[in-house]
Amino acid sequence: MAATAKSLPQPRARVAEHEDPRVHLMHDPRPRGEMNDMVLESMHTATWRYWIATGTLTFLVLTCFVFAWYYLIANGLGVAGVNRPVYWGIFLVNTVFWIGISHAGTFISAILRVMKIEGRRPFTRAAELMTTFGLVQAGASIFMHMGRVWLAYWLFPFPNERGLWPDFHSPLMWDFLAINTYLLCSTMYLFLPLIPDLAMVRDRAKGWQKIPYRILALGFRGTEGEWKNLHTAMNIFAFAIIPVMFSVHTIVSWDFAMATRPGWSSTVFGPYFVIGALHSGMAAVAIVLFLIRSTMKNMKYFLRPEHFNLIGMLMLLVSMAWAYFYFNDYLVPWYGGDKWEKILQEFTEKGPIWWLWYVMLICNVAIPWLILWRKKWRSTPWLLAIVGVFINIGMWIERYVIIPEALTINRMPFTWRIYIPHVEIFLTIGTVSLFLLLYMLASRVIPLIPVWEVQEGQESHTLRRVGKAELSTLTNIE
Amino acid sequence: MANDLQLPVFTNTSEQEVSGKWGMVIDQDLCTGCQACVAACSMENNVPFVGEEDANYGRSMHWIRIERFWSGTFPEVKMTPYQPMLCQQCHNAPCEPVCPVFASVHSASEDTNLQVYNRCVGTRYCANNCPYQVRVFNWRDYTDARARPWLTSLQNQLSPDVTVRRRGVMEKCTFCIQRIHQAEQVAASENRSIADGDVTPACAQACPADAIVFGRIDDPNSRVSQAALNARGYHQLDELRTTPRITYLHGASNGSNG
Amino acid sequence: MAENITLLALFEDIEPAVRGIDRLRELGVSDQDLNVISGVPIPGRVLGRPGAITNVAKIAIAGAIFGLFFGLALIYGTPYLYPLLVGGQPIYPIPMGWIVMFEMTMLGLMGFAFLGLFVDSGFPAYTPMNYVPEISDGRIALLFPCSDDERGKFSDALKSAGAESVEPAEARHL
Amino acid sequence: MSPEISRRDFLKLASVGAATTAALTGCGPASRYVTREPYVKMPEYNYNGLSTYYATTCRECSAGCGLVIRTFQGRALKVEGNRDHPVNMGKTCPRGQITLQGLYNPDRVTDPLHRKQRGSNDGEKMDWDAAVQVVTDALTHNQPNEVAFLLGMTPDHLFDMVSDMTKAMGAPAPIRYGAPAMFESRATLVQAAQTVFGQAALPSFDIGGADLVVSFGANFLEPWLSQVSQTRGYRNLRQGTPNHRGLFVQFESRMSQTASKADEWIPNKPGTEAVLALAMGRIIAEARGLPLPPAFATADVNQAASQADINADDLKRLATILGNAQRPLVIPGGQALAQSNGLQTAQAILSLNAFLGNLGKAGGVYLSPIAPLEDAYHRPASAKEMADFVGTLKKGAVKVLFVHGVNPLFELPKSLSFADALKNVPQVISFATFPDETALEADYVFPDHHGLESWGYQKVATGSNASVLSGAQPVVSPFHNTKATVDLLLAASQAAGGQIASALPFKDELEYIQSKLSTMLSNANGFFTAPEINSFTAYFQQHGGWWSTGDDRLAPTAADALNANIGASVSQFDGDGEFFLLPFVSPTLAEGGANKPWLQELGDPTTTVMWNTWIEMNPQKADEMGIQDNDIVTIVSPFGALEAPVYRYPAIRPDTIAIPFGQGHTAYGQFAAKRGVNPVDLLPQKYNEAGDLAYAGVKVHVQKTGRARKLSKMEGVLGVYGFDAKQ
Repeated sequence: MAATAKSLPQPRARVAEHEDPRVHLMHDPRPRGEMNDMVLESMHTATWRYWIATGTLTFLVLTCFVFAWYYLIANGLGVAGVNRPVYWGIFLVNTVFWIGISHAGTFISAILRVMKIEGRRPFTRAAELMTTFGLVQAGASIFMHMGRVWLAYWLFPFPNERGLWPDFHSPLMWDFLAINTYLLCSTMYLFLPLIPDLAMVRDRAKGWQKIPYRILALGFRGTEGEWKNLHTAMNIFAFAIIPVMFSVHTIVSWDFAMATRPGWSSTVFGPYFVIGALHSGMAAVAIVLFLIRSTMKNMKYFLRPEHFNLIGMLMLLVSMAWAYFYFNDYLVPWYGGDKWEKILQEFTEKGPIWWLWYVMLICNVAIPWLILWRKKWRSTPWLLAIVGVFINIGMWIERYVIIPEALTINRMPFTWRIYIPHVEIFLTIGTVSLFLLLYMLASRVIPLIPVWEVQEGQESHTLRRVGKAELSTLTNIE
Repeated sequence: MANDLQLPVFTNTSEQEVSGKWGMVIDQDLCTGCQACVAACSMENNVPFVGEEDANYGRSMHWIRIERFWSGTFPEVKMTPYQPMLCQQCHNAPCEPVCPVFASVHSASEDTNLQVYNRCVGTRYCANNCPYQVRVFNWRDYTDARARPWLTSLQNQLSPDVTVRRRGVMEKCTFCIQRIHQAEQVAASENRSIADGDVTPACAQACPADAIVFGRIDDPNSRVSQAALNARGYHQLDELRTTPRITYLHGASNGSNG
Repeated sequence: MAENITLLALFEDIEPAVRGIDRLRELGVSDQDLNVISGVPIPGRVLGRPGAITNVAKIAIAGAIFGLFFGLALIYGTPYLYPLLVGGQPIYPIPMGWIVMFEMTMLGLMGFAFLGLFVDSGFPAYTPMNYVPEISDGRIALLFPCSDDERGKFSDALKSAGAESVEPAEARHL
Repeated sequence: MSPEISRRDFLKLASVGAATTAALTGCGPASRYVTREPYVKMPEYNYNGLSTYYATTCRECSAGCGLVIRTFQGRALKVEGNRDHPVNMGKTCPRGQITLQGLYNPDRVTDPLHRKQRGSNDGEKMDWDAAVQVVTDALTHNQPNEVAFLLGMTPDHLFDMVSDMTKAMGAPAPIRYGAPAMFESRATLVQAAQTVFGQAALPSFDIGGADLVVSFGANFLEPWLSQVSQTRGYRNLRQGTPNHRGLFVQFESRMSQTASKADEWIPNKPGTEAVLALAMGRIIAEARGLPLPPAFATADVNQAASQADINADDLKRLATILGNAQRPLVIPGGQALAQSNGLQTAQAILSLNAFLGNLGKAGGVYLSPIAPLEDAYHRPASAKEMADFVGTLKKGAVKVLFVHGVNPLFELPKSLSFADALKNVPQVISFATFPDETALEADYVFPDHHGLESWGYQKVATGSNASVLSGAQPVVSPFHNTKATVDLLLAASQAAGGQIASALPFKDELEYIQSKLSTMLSNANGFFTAPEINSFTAYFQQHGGWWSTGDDRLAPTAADALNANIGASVSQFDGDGEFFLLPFVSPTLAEGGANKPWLQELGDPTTTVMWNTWIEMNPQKADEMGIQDNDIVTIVSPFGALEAPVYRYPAIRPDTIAIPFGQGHTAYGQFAAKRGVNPVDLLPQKYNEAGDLAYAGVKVHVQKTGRARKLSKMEGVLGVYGFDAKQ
């Protein structure tokens, strides 16, 4: 039979170099020694800008963290803004916020490692550092919040002269256990992949600087057995720390969800808080990576726009998930029409500080959705960092809406009062400064790039020519 | 010591309501809002005063407060009956399980709600979780005479039966537990069980309108049990099933034009 | 009889190293005696060697079990020592027991995995060891024992396989 | 007691009665016998670890409530009501509870002072011998008519003693005054009883026995006459008779704490109570088809309703209810009497009671029992009499003025300018326990003990069916170098010699009190009798007083109450402001509570304001004037002006503003000084026929200042007034 030939639609012509292979796999490998030197150089070079920044942060930490906290302890919580009914103030806001920040580190490192997302390799360390440093701030904020912080050790389950053990009925105890577990494990998880890099630095360090690295490198040489053990341990951590990470923020949310309070007693709080944590955490990663890339030497080789693109996609995804959960948390009380829930929603939307609620939605949803949908913008580090700043502001406000604002409304209207923070503001600045300061110091003490992982990745990737295209292939040598 | 494994079972709250020991009935129709109970409570329990600013910021230490609301506008305005609000001594107390250090525990012997000051580390979770908002926190050293020299002479009045609370601990109404224990000791020394009327908390003792009745609710003939049978009786926030030990008697909302 | 020494052969890349390993096998160096040190992990099958065995996983499992029982002791043991009633809740609560047990299990698992790494790799080891810094520059080192008089034979073989240098390894402080 | 009888024997006597009231022991650590010692040497009446309870009488106001003070190792710890006491029957008001903070007040006058310059805080301490000498000289070096005593409403034994003394030396009788008496308009009540019933006595209203109470401005649940007993009456009104809840209607232009408990609150225009009462009488008379009594003849119902700015139907309805009630009771008081026509109002209301036929019946009007040691009720000085007294001071006729228990600089209307009067008095001697404004202007301050450190008795004016002499005794030894004023005066009069010495042959205060009590030995009506004075005193102190067992209230006779035509009309107001000014006594502070921090921190029952003075203003009116909560406004009356923050009070007439009395001290200790304002600065010099001040008889202007000051409130305004309310 006669087939009628029909002219097929021609594809629109496209410029060839846009078809380049996935660059974040770094198909321009450099010799290991060269990469080592680049990383070491980035550690050794401290410009005057660096010293000014470090000095400022140190000053802020001394005043807004150390002194402010001393002032708080010396005079009691009366110098803070907490009152009845807002017994929990910005301290708890900061706690939840920093725990959230700390999540992205593990998330990126562990989940991407488990899923063998190759793009993760250059920035896992920076992210893992965020976990540890963020948890430090979270712990500090909890202790600031306590009325008699000098007795905080009573929360530890240890045999004592009072014959009294902590009460595991209390969500705070679950929280305490979970956060401690998370802090210990994520710190170990940060240390494991660091060992070979420390060994690398050890081999190059001169004079007294050699000593700490000798000690920290534990005599790592790189024998097959050592590598094998390291890999096994890292795999165990990568798989085990993910459920712990989810449990931590779920339990943090239970601190609120277990309470008999309007706005808190909600079953969706667990996943909602986890997503919220990732939301702010991802954004924080973007900010940190931008800072590292733009301030430290040679980092443009390791951290590339494509990495930001990857993170940008995750941010968009998480932002959408957050919106979904928030809507859940909003719709159910609204539909249920419980008296107190309705009053609370009216308070957040029309109360004396109504604007917070709208700022939160704009920062958390509108801005990311407007910017992150486009690859070109996602791949622009500074733009991504700015979006990250907005998201973090939005997420901080979200916690503020959940804690001090929701606490204003209870079932005894005679006690409703607004919360006006005082010394908390300085302590918030203090925690942020300490967080950044720790990064500044770490960036000069340990390699922020896991060189051996990068090299491992480079070795496991080759460019294969398929027809006319050069495609990247992953040879899984692990 | 032997413990029966208390596995979670569905508990019938009505059972617990009668199983309580101490209870109170507050008649809002009689309460004239005169604050005598507040004064008596503060004098009996070494409750400190906090000064104008802190009091206005919701930091006053009243263990019992008298609430009132308005409805309507002039001239059809009404004031809701005065409502003394104090610790309801719930059986299923929401404040208790949330404390990480057992500072807020349930008294097995008195079935009241204890606050152990020297255990408290000040997480303030209990206060958040109290639906009645009757827990007060020592935001500052309100009892420290070094910081507040005027207290040196005022503190001659402190009762030795009641702990003086320091900064950073939570506190609340105790049903005047010191009086309960004293009465129990007296009764024990006379080989008898506590009779109705042996114990009167400071608030009930002072109330000029006698709007507060206190006693054994496990004794159906006691004055408080009888008063609790009143048709006007209700529990605050009963929907939460905290099984409070205080029964309120509705008062007529009063105001202009009936 | 000449005394035994340890030779350290440095290779630029994986391929020559694999050739070197084969030569050594031909020369009768058993896999047990041979030791490969590298700056990046190289799986055994790449080098054509039996994969190294590790006990980290076993130790971690043991830790998990320990953690589980520790959690059980916390949630159901400590109330037995000092039973206190709170909020009409049972003294031995089942649901919240899961939380404590989970956290403690995970802590045990990971904590012991970390310790297992130390135990199994003999960390920390600050004694002098056979090593050259070039390894962390991506070189691959073969460590094997041989008698002094056979040294020339081994070095020639490895050189032909593409070794950069074959030197007697001297133990040094890392 | 006399020293022959030892304390141990004394306790034997005391223990006789101890069976009746187990809690009470005998008389307290009598200040003169017991010195404060380390507790290794414990007084034998005191056991380590055990509390001792002493009965005494509250001195926070003149109602004379019986207290039982729990003392522990020489310190007073807790105030409890005396269960046997017929006035309060074991109950107390907040001021009674917090009287301990007066005892332990850090600002007490600790030593006798000689003030070189009036008004200056510093004075040099003297010893008591010098103090006695000063008083002696003051008594002897001046003509008797140049000596004046100004005493407070408590304690009565001091008043009696001073009366005897002045009589002996031929000096004018002591003047007695207290702001409460002014705000209660006692003179008006007594005068009205005189005109309507023909007996000058303080009416007593049996609230508890009534089944319908209509109160015209009487704040009987607040510091008014006898708060605790009246509150007990309110309880009985509601629940005294089983299955029958008595009703209660309040006519008042502002919803006071009392009105907030009323079933109906009728916000009538101030000064129209008289016409309303008469109109109600007329309605009832017409409803009953009785011949219209002349008293109500002139009343016009609709006009009255329109004058009072209330609904005529409401008036008729309430009058009908009143007419049909079985035990109706109408009470005058508060702002209703504080008008230029206050006396007519009182008369109209008393005659309305007479018309309702409840005189001397349960739930009706009685005359308060005459207290022991009294021939009749002697009311404190009315504001008019005080004005005259101030006039004599101004003329310089008085060379030495003794002041005790009253603080005229704070309690008298500023327009009387008592301060200027003091300038014309060469020597002012104050016996103040606390450094109040008057003590600050005195040349000498010879501090009296605090009430809980003192002997004494109080003649109960009203509040109980029985005739009561409430006994006071020291429950602790004095904490400071103070001296009982009676002792001081007795010592001085002995030193003065002559007439006074022979008239007062007493060694000390207790001997004087016993000399008074001895006249009651023969009285068989008491709930205890005693063969001789010492045991009588013991019982007296153990039980906290003496009272008769019967009902001593007098049934008033309405001879021609209804035939007199009460020319009642709407009252006249000073000033041309748009607001009626309604000062009222702060329910928590009353006149003397401002120096007790816990009283300051008690929320006002209706507004929940603490620690300050507020101005109550109708919210709608405030909106018209653009006034927010906490906005400071200036109130200008023809007699003065003051500034205070506004509380937008939902339950007050738009044409009225109210302001509490009790704050605004310039001295009186750290907790009271420079806190709030004092409404007496605004009060007019205008009296009703009975001589009481028409303190509610002025109209004022209100101006915004643009400034604001946060009022300290117990309530959270967000919950009570909505999210847009200012915190």
